[in-house]
Amino acid sequence: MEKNHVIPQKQEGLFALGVKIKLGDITTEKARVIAHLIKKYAANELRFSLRQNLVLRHIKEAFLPFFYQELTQLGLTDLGFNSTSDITACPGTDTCNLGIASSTGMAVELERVLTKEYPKYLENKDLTIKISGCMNACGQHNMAHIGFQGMSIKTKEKLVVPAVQILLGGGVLGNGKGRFADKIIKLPSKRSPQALRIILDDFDTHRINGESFLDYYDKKGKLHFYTLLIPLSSTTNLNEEDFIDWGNEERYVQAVGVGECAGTVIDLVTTLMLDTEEKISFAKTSFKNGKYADAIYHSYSAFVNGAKALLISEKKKTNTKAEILSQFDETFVNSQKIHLGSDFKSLVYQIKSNEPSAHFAESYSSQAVAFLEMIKKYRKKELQRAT
Amino acid sequence: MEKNHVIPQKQEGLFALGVKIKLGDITTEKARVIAHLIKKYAANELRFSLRQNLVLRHIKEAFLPFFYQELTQLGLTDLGFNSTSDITACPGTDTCNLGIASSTGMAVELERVLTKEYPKYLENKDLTIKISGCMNACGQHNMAHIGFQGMSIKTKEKLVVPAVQILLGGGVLGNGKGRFADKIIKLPSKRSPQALRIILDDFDTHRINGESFLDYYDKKGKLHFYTLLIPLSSTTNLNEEDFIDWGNEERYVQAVGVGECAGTVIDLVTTLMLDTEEKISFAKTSFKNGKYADAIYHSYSAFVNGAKALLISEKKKTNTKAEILSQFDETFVNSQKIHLGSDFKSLVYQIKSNEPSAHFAESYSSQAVAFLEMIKKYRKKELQRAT
Amino acid sequence: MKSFRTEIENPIVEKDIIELEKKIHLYQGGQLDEERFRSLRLARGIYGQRQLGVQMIRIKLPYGKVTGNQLLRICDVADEYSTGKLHITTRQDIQIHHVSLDRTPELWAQLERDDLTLREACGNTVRNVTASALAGVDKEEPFDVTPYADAVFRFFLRNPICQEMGRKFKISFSASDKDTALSYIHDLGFIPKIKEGSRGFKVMLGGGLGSQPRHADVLFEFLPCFKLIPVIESVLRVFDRYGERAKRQKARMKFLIKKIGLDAFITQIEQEQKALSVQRFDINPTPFEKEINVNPNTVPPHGDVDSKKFTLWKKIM
Amino acid sequence: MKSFRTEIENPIVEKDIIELEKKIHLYQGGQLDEERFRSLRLARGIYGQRQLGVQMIRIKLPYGKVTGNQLLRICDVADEYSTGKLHITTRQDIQIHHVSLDRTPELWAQLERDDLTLREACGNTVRNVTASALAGVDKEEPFDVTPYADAVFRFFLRNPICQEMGRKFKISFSASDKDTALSYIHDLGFIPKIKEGSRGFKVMLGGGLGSQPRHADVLFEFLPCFKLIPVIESVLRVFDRYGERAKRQKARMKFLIKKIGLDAFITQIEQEQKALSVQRFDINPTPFEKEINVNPNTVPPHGDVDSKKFTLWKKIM
Repeated sequence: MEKNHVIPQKQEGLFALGVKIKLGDITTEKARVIAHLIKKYAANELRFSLRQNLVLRHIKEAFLPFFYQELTQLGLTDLGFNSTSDITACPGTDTCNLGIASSTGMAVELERVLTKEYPKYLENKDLTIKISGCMNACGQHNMAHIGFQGMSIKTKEKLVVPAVQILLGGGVLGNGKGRFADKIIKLPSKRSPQALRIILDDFDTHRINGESFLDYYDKKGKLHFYTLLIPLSSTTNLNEEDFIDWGNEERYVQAVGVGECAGTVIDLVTTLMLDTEEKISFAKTSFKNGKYADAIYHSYSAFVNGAKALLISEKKKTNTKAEILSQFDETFVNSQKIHLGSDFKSLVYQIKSNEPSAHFAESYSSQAVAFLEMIKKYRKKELQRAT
Repeated sequence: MEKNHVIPQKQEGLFALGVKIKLGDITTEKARVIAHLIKKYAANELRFSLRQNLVLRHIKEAFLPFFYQELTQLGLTDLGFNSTSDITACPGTDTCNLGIASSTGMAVELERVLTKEYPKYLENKDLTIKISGCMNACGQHNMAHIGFQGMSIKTKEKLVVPAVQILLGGGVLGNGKGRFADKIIKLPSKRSPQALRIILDDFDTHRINGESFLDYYDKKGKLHFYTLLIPLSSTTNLNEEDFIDWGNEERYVQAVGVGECAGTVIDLVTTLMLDTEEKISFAKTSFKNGKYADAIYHSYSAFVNGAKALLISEKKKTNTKAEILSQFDETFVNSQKIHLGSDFKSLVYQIKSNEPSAHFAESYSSQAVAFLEMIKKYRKKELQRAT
Repeated sequence: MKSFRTEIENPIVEKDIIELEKKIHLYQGGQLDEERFRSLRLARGIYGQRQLGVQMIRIKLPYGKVTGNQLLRICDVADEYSTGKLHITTRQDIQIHHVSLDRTPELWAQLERDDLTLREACGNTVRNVTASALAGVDKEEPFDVTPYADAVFRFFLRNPICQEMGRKFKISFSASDKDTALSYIHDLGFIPKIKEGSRGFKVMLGGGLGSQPRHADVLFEFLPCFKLIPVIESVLRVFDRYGERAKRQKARMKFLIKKIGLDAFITQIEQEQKALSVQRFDINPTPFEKEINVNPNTVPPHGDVDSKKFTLWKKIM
Repeated sequence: MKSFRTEIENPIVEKDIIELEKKIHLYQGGQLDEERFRSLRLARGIYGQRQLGVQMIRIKLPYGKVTGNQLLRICDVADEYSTGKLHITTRQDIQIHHVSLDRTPELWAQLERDDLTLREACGNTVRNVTASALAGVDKEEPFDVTPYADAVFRFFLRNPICQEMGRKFKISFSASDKDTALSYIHDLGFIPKIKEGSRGFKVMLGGGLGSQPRHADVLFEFLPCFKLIPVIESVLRVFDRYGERAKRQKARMKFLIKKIGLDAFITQIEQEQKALSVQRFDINPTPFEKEINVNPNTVPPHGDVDSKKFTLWKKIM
């Protein structure tokens, strides 16, 4: 019955509305608009669904265009309610102590792949994808047709990579019956989109007269899918990307109770840029108070943090302040991507060859301001090119 | 110079006072008394020492008896300031995220052994004992003459036991020189008192004309001490005690980032006794409100919690409520330690054979009250016998 | 601890909130064992978060239902105490993050003013009672399960038999045989049936996901409605008594059934009959079947709609 | 966030405390990255604790000294915000536990009223400057190191060169050659010396305990007092620039010296001369040498003393 977003009710002439909420996250701003809508036009009631979505009810047919208009303004009329692209994922490493690898980051990526490359799965209600950040299965990965479980693997050189266990063959059969998914193979988690493509392509090409995924899976057997995915599982050909978990910038660290564990997804590059601005304002205040050595040091930190921001967005190593200076020259100045009029290292190391005089403090801080403007422009250009 | 607790100052006629604070923990109540004392009689100043003690200063000789009297009332004139019995220990599993095994619990035990069996070490300022709860050495274990580092070992049967690494041969030599202790051997941590006895007995018996511990250690060499302690290191003859860390009641669980990790030392038995009392008061309230089934269930929980409290203090297994009932009969009723007039199981299981009437609710709760009195008396008798 | 004025009419709820404030104060005074404080706050929906020093709060919404005012109240609380973002869980609760422990009593008091609770959203208690999102409007449903889910939620909230169990306990109601509420992975899953004209449920027992998933067994093909609450009470009493409490990984009811077997478990349930607080519990669905007042009739003005997209979105077979 | 009235005279301190309150508010609103909030609060003595939802607070006491009023203030704060227990650390700080994150600004403001700080007690900053507990009264000391430890503490508190270093930095002053302040396990350890009648220090560099302990090297056999602060500043600048920042286990200065060698490290220090904020810094010990006023002369009445125990306790060789 639930063909798409509008579901006819047993009460003649009334309809229920399915509203897809990505990862179950909705801002209070949008939720308030919906609250007023249901108070006036939908019998003052809505139900949160077991797929982390919204279901409105008791809506007269004449009101459907109005609701569609209102929901579209909230950006809530994406297709795919309860479809394959409506991926269930637990908060994982975002806010849960037990999260080993990011489930929300992976869910966003898989949904992008489905929407761009497999649009017909936006209407497929029979095949579900679910992701959990650890084995406790709050993301229900082991009852999905295609399930992903966050974990980590150690390479031969003892390096830790965010990984995922792929599971297949779970699902609800109805009237109290259901299946649990089988564990198929472990892969570096950055290869999960490729794994999904292989599974869907194989199913779409070899499926006969519309057989269900579960029938196809039982017919082909576990080994068939294991062999399909084996090429992705080797950890000898990892690249830099594989060491960074979905939705993160910095290298993956499995935070296992190491004192205070890390783990939010706030964009580090933007934070560093803000930090650079803050250092420049500190330099100005110190200068005003006649503390020239302090002012110079703040400008020095501004140079270093600004350079670190750009280097991180290029996934470069930034282990020490000294290394940041040479890496910046290597990555941006020698390659003519950014023109400073001199190399970055000598620009910054003026601090070593000048006494902390008012004169030097002033020129050093204006150079820092100019540098910040330059990297802001560079970053804006980069972001436009990328999206 | 620092022979004992009273140290003559370079200022003629004035003395500094060393006050030993066990594990560096002092209540605000005692600290306030000391604050008023120094304001009036000790130049309004004291210094916390690098051995987690107090050092008062600028005290005239005539005031020494007065200070001794005041400090004794605070229980702060135990001998051993800066001696071997003045053991340095980090908070370890009490409040630190990184603590693997309890350092404070072990320090209290080793100090008890020294005070009772090796009193002369209360005046020995040359040999130091230090304990850390993990390898980060906040307890400075690897610069002690005798050091202990908390860790855990897995037995063949994959069971985890709180363990300790013994280190020997560290110490301060003066004028910027010092030594780091060598790792000698790993033992279940409940055997550290025995290890200390073996080391001290060996040193006391074989030491020639007052040679220092470090000279004795260098002369004998690491292997000598390894062979001395080998018998304690086997994990095939562990007893129930070895699975419970110092200062704890429940079996040791190495809390490695398992969601919210555990770790306080508040006495579980007393908490359970308080809990039993609380359940009995809940039963009374429910009865007054005519909720007889609720009242019965609260009395039922009082029986179970009370029994659990006694079983824990006897280190018995309490995995399920049902098991608690049979264990209590086995441990206390069949052995005639406690007389109930019937076995505990049938007393408690009246809940199964009675409808939730007012009559039954009343008799069941008065039996629970009587049971609580009985176990309180039993526990009091036990505690008197133990201390 | 700043004590706030609670304008909560319901004395039981008020007592709950003031007790939470007292226990937080004791805990911060080091006089309350972490273990006990943890079970107390978990039973009041306060869960530790990965980021240190802040908490996740789970708001319990029986069968996922909110009215307009309740949703507005949740938004106010999320803006005031949290990050202005609501997270919908796979069991129809709302979670908000980064909440300060000290302010949780205040937060709870505000939610209660619109009859919203944090009580037993987490911890070893009966968690949210879920139901298919189309319950009450589903063309294929024999009857609306909402009144029955509501009665179960109210009967076991604060019920002493399920406040300190060995582990959490999950109950679901599916609207139809399509079983969208996933009865086969619940401790107790109910599917509505009509037999000789009277209402009842197919009862699934002892299912669960986690690292060792277990398919639920069929306890009853048809259980009449007045038996619903008594059977749930007897299952809870058995689980509370025989469930594992030390080894957390073995503490869910599915492990108990695996250990003693389904038959032995059923015998235990039968032996609980006498002790039950009620032998039958009649649930009256009529308050939930009142006229649906969809006022007003006139559609408010709205911009013109992209017809191609609208049809695709609307696409009713 | 309840904002409290801060009666702090010192505007810099007041700004610090209000900024902490702002950052806590941002963090609880999910607008501040956990990593950055962590380094901010660590630099203000607020450390995560094993028990969830509560913090450990470290109060920084330079060379371990407190006056009567300061100790009374610490006790008031420990009763009001913590468990009424003080923990003395092996680096002469006081730690209190189970503190609520929200109340840390208030707590700090109260401490500052008796000139006590939480500033840079934890985090990648210059930690407490320690000194032997007998400094100033030790028969064997060449001179009292207290004024020098105090000057170092004040000069580097809030100094921009050591607010965001790669790792913590520990400085100690021993009273005499007995080296009870353990200079050989400090980043910089000072031992007082007199040479041709003028005061100076033996300087130990790059020591440390932890899982890979390192014995400090001798940087100077004798460094005149007016050079103390400039040398420390140059060492901090070199550590801040070349110290490892990603791999925490390799970030202490001892690893940097192991990597580039002592000579290269010394060359770097020399190259910093020009950039230093001061070329010489004269420290005036006289304010610390005022008359010791031990009033009154009359001993207050007290119970009679158990002479045997008293003598044992008193036993002066």
